[in-house]
Amino acid sequence: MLINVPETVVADALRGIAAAHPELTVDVENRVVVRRDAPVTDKVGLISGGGSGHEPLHAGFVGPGMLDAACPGEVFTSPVPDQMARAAAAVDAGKGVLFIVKNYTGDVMNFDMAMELAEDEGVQVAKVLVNDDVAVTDSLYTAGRRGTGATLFVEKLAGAAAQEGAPLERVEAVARQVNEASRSFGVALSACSTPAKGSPTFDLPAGELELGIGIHGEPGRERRAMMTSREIADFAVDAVLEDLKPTMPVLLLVNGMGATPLLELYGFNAEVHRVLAERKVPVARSLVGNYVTSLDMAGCSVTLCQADEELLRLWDAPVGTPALRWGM
Amino acid sequence: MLINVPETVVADALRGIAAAHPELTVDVENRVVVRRDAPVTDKVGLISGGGSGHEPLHAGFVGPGMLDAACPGEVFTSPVPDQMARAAAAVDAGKGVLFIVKNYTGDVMNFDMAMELAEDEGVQVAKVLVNDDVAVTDSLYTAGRRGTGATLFVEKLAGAAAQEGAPLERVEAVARQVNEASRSFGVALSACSTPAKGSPTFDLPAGELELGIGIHGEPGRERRAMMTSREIADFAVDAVLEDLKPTMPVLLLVNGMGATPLLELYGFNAEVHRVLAERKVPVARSLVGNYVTSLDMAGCSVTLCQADEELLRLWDAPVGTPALRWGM
Amino acid sequence: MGKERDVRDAEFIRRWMLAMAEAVESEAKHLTDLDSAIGDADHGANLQRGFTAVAEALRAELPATPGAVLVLAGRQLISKVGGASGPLYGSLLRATGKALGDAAEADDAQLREALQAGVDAVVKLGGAQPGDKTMLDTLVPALAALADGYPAARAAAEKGAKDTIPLQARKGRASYLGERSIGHEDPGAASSALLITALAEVAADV
Amino acid sequence: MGKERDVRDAEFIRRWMLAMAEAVESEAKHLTDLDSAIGDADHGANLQRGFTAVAEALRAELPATPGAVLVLAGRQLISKVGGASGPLYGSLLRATGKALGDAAEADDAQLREALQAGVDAVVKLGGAQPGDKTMLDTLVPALAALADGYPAARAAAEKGAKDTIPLQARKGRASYLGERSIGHEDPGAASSALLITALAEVAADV
Ligand SMILES: Nc1ncnc2c1ncn2[C@@H]1O[C@H](COP(=O)(O)OP(=O)(O)O)[C@@H](O)[C@H]1O
Ligand SMILES: Nc1ncnc2c1ncn2[C@@H]1O[C@H](COP(=O)(O)OP(=O)(O)O)[C@@H](O)[C@H]1O
Ligand SMILES: [Mg+2]
Ligand SMILES: [Mg+2]
Ligand SMILES: [Mg+2]
Ligand SMILES: [Mg+2]
Repeated sequence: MLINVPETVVADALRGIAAAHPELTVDVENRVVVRRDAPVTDKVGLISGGGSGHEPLHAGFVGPGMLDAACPGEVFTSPVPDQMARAAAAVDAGKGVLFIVKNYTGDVMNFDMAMELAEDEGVQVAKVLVNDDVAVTDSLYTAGRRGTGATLFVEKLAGAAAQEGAPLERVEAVARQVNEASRSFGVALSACSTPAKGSPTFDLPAGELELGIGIHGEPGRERRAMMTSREIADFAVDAVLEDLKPTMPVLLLVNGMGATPLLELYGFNAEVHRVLAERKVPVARSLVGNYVTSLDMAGCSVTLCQADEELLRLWDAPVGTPALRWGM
Repeated sequence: MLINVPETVVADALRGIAAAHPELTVDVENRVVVRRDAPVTDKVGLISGGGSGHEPLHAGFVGPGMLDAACPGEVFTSPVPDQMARAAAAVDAGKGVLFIVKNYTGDVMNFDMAMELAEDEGVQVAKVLVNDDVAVTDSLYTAGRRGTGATLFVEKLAGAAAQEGAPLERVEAVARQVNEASRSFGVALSACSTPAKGSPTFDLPAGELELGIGIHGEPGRERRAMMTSREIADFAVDAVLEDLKPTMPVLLLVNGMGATPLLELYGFNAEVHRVLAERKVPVARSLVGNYVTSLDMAGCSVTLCQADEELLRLWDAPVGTPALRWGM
Repeated sequence: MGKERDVRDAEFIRRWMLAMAEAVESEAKHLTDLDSAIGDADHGANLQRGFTAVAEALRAELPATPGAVLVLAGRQLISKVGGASGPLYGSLLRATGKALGDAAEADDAQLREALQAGVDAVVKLGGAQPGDKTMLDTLVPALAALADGYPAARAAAEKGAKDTIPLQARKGRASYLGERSIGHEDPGAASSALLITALAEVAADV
Repeated sequence: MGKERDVRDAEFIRRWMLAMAEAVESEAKHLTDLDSAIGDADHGANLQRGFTAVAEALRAELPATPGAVLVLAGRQLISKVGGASGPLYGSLLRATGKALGDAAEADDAQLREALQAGVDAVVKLGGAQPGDKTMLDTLVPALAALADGYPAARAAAEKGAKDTIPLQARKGRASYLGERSIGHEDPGAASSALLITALAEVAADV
């Protein structure tokens, strides 16, 4: 691994983010990354966070038109409440803040505690859970669906609404709408290695793959013999479409898990477009790349978001962050 | 691997690029990726190309302010002359075209043949070789230094000059200046696997690394026991500075080879900035990410480019490509 | 050696916390490996970070009462650990501490009652029940056995942790695996056994 | 069977190219493995793509003269292979073909001379010399031995390829490895041995 010692991986990365992106204020000690111009007058503050290891999520999405702050935890470990409370204080311009929380037990509990802390300080806080992963059944027998690729859509679209000056209820409503309109499915061709463990988090023999993986190196729901890009696209898209029955064009995210070459990911994108065309689902916009990753896991995920005209407009709105940038 | 069959990897990727980027015209059969608005009136055309497997290089750099066309070869195999000749015909607006060629025997020969073909068709062609890799001695006993990370700088800066309407000689001069002002050094923490071979191109035991690697899965000049991020930064930066003695601020590219998590790459970026500060080399601009990759190789490279005010101005000029975008 | 009396002071709780910090230190890799099989391979590192902070805080300053020691430890966990285990263990200790109030000492019956309040806080925060393959599968039987003394609690804790192996997880990250979570010991149940063991050892050592 | 006369027509050259295509097909993995050790693991796939195209073209249409067959084969390689081997093998065949002119047949002396022109084209294009650990280390000794007949050329080619093992590469991608290129057979030298072997077999088969 390209690290010093496991203990300093997150702090080292934050120093590197600070060096690379002067437009961000990085509090390395307290682990908060904030737009340099925060708090932005008359704007709802958007805060997200979660375990590290999913980069560019979330710090790479801080900037005009998207997040105001990101709170990175240890690798695959949700951040602590103090981080989000500090971020809330830093970005609140009096219009309140929205917490965008991926639905994991740890994230939910830590953000909830942060909400109490921030509200004690007089900041108005709303919270939206992202839970788009169809590989997990949302039932009494699970912690509920995981938050994965849709986080990007929620952050971008709610971010655009906030940038336009929408009030907290509206920004929250957009975030909720986007989450409800989004579903994902992921596939691993290899496990990832966390710095703390130093070796793959599970054994996946060459020639096999895991279907229905999350973004924390956990194995999926099912192991199978290796499939072609075409077969994987069929499987992943159909898994998503079984849950989401789009009645309008979709935003498409074809996401790499970290170690899949962009060459392969583009090839996979072609197959995803093919199967969507076969299923008569028009693609309004698409994004291909490593956006919501799982360290050095090889694999990919597909996220669809049903988008009405308003969401498409918000998608096209300018965004200026390290990892997503257009119109500025 | 996330592929169908090795034989269709490049064509599949091109179909995926076409689906993802409507602003590009992709000729899948002939393997040429062109700005949709080409030829751009009164603009020198910029064409690059090379083996596939280095994505986003080069197709990801096609767009306003950078390349007019990219010619992807098979994986790690330089393209054939017909591709560049076709690209030249597609982008020439009468002001001539510049071929940006990474210095590999195959690339040089194929581009040279293309030059003859294009000139036969009446297109004025200039050529600039990129050869920035200090791990290879430029001597009678080698094929000369390899072209690696500096390609991004050459394409961006010459692309900005062309976009401003500079004539061919000026665009060529900028490209040449950038190449001469740039040096790189790369390190592998794992080998990569090509689709044709299906397994790692060389054996690199865990706990060892290769110093001085290229971007084609070839082993490096030297194998050593694993080093820390800090030690690798010292080694790589010093290797570059031994060759390049910057007398002005530098552009810095901290580049991932494909499978190194962005989390680790940012941490490495912090170390690179540290050692540059220790060596009293000011960093004017920096870029961190997977830009000039080697499939799923883990590792990184450092590229420095001495930049005068004019080059910095060209760097800051708007660019609108799939992989590099700002100001538009 | 040997138990002289069953009254516990702040120093006793500190010794418990330091013993837990040591146990976590030496078992960190094992906990991470357990979490690697059905979770995300961070449980050992999480608790190590947390209990190292607890130990440091308690070496720097010893609050006057057992309750205050536990509240301080709980706060440290909440603000240093993150993940699921940070808030859960943090709440466990904080609620236990709060239940002890500001008495300078507690007898074992009081401590047991306070621990019950702590476990209730875990249930309330995480919404899990025994049988869901979580730390509760250790804590609940251990507390029930505590009425019979520390060694009994320790034995029940260790059994509780092992008994999670055949269970299918219904809470936390392991629940994503569905049936594939069966056949592995829950990392939080294993670390809870360390916590109860540390308590039993410190109690035996008074 | 056996050699009847030493005059070679278009059909002979086509058979040579088809034999080479077959040899490349069955040796592709081996060539790629050789290239993996000191290059970029594509030599087998490159030549497979190229000679498959050559074979297809020659199955579709047989030009009238041996020279034209080789020019066509060379053009196919140039426009299908890429890499270093595409232009080099392409030029080898094209220059050989051009040297044969538009005679309907060539005798072995003429073919040998033409091949010399082909090898010269490789030297001119790539700037390598024997000893640099390239295809020339096969082609040059093979051509020298060809005066003694096809079997001698084949033996020289096979020896030439193996003799690249102790050499340090000075041209092409393997040169980047410096001393680490020593101890491996050059993939281009190996494929050139296939080319000469195919020629010898076809000649033996006339
Ligand atoms: N809802 C819950 N209630 C009680 N304990 C839980 C719950 N969710 C998870 N746990 C415990 O937390 C442990 C995992 O802790 P840890 O690995 O540190 O956090 P994370 O799951 O966020 O990575 C599990 O093994 C389980 O014992
Ligand atoms: N300058 C040169 N002159 C002659 N032969 C060369 C030269 N450079 C490379 N070669 C030959 O080409 C072979 C490599 O071909 P190939 O792998 O197809 O291309 P690439 O090196 O572009 O990947 C080498 O093994 C060598 O024999
Ligand atoms: Mg975790
Ligand atoms: Mg090659
Ligand atoms: Mg965990
Ligand atoms: Mg090669």
